[in-house]
Amino acid sequence: MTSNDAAPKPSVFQEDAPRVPSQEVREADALLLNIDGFEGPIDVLLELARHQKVDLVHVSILQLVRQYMAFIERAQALDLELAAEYLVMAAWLAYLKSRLLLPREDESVDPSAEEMAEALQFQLRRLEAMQQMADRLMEQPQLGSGVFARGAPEGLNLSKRTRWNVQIYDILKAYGDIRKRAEEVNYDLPVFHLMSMDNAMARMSKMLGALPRKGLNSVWTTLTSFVPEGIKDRLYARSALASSFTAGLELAKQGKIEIKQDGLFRPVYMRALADNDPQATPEKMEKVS
Amino acid sequence: MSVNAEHVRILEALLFASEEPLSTQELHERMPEGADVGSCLMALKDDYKERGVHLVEMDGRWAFRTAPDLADVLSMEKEEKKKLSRAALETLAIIAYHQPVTRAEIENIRGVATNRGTLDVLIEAGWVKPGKRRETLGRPLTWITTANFLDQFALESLMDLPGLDELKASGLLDRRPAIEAIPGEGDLFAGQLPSEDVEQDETELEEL
Amino acid sequence: MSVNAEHVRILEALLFASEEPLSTQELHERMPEGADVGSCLMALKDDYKERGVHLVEMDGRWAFRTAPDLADVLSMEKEEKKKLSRAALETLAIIAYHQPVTRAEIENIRGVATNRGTLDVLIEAGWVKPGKRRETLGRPLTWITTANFLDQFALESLMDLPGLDELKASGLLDRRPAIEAIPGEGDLFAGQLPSEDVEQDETELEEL
Repeated sequence: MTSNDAAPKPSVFQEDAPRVPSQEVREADALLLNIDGFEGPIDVLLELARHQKVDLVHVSILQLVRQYMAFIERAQALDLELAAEYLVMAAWLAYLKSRLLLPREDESVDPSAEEMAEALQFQLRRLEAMQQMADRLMEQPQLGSGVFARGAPEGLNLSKRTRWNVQIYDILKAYGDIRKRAEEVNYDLPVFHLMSMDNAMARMSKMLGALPRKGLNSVWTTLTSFVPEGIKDRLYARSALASSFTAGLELAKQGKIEIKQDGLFRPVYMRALADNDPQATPEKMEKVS
Repeated sequence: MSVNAEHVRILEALLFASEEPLSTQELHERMPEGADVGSCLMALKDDYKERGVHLVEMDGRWAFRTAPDLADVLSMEKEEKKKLSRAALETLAIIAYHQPVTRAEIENIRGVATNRGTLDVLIEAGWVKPGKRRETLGRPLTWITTANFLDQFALESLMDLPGLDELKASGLLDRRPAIEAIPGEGDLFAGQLPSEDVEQDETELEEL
Repeated sequence: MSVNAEHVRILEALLFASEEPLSTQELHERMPEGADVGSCLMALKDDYKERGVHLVEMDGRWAFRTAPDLADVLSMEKEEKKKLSRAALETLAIIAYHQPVTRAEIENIRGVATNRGTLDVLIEAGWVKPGKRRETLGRPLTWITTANFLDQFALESLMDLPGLDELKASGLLDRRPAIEAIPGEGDLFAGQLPSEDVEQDETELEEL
C-alpha cells in the first residue's frame, strides 16, 4: 500500500475516493495473473474485498466497484479474453455505482441502491462462508485418514440373497450413456451457415463495379460496408466478414482494388482501381490485424 | 431395566464383523428372536463412548469407527485423499449446508454456472444424491448429502457439520438469490423479491 | 500399577483399524514414545475378555476377533458382492425411466436384443416386476420397478430421478462439444446477440 492511497474509511456508502490508478492497476494485474483460477466475477469481487482487509460486513462497495472496473479495464487493455459474465457484472456494478452516487430523488425506485449494495455484500459473505466451510469439512478427520473402519472385518452373510454392488450413480450414468449413444446414432452434423469465399468475391466485385473508379471520383469504402447488413446469425456474420476480407486480398492481388488501413485495429478501406491503372500496386496494403 | 448382556455381545460381534454399516432392520434379522435391538444399541454405544473405538449411527445405520479425537495419532497408512477441484469442494459445502438445494441455487450462491464434472464427481463419490423435487414452477430437482458423506467426514448427523450454528446465527444459510449475477433485461435486480417469487428465476436456469 | 488410559485407547484404535494382526514391535513403532505396550495389551485383553469381541494373540501378533462362542450365531461366510452386468444396468435404468415399458421398447432404446437372463437378474434382485399388459396388438407385458428398487437407491419416489436436462447439467450425460471450438467472443458485431449456448439442441430431445 502506498502513502498516496486515500485509504477510505470502511463503510458501505461513501464518496468515491480520488483515483489512484497505479495502485489499482497493480492490484488488477495481480488478479489477472490468476484469471483462470477464478470461478467467475463474484469470486473476483470476493478476492478484491479480502484486499480491503476488513470484515465483509464493513467492506466498501464503492471501492470494490472501482477495483473491479480497474480489473476489467486492465484485462481489456492487455487484450485478455474475458468471459461475458465478467462484462455483465461490470455493467451491473457501473449501474449500482451510479445509483449509489446520485442523489436519491426517486424513492419509488425499488429496490434502492442501498439494498442492492447490501445484497451484493450478502452474496459475498455467503460465498466466503461456503468456501470456509469447504475448508473446514476437509479438515475434518476423514474415513481412511484419521478415522478408520474395522481393518479386517470377518464378514457377515446378511441374507441369502446376493448383495449387489450397485449405486444410484451407476443407474444414472448408465441412463446417460444410453441417451448419449442414442443421440450419436442420429447425430446430424451441424450445418454451419457460412458465407463462402466465392460468394464474397462475387458480391464484392459486383459492388465495386458499381462504385466510381480511381482517377474518377474514387472513394475509399470500409470493408464492413461490403458485408451484408442485418445478419442475425452471428457465425454467418463473422464468416461474411472474413470471406469479404479474403476476397478483398484476392482482388488486390489481381490488381483490381487497393486496400489501406491506418493502424492496428483501425478500419480497413478498399477502393476500386481503373481497369488498367499503371499505378496499381497490390502491395499497398499495410499491416492488418 | 437392564438389557440382555448376551444380546449385547451378539450385537457387538455382528457390528465388528460387518464390512458395512448395518441398519436396525438388518440387525433385527440377525439377532435372536425377541431381542430389543434398540436398547442393546444404546447400551453398546454407551459402553464404547470413552474408548478408542466408538459406535456411531449414520442415517439409521450403525458401525464401529475409531474415535475422531485420535485422528492425529492414527495417521498411519495415509490413504490418498481424493483431490477435489475447488468447484467441487464449494459445491459439496453448499449442498451440505443448504440442503435440499437445487442446482440453480448452487449456481446462485457460487455466482457461476456449474460445469459438468462438478456434480457428477460428488455423485460418483457417493456423497450426494438427488433429493425431492421442489414443489415450485418447473419442479426442479434438489440435491442432498448421503449417509456415506456423514461416514466419510466422521459426522454423526448433519447437525454436527462444523460451524453450522454460526452460519445459522449469521443468516448466511439463506438460499435465496442475493443479486442476479446475470441481470435479466429491465430487471437489473431480481434478488429482492418477496419470498413467494424467489423461486421463479430458478426455473429459467434449470431449463438451460 | 495402572496403565495410561489414553495409550490403551490408541492401542485399541490401532488394532481395530489394522488390516493385519500387529506384532508388539509394530505396535511399539506406532504408539506414542514411552508407552508401555505390554501392559496396555494386557489391560485391553482384560477389558474385552467378557465381550462379544476378544483381543487375541496369534504367533506374537495381536488382533481383535469376534468371540469364538458366537460363531454359530454369526455364521461368518463372507457375503459375495456382485456387480451388475452392463446390460442389466442399462435395462434397469430404462425400466426406471420409461416404465411401464415393454421388452421390445427396451430393446429399441438400447439398440440391441435383451437376453432373457438380463431381466431375470433384475427380477431376482427384487428391483423390477411385471406391470400391466399393454392394450395393443399382442398385448405385450410391461415392466416396472418395485418399492424395493426405491429402497435400495434411497429414492423417495420415481419423480426424484434426475431428468435429461438435470443429468446433463450434472455431467452425467456427456455430450460431444459441438460449436464450442469456434471462438464466439469478441465484439466485431456488437449489438448482435451471441447465439447463446452449445446445448441448444437439448430441447429437441424428447421430454421424459
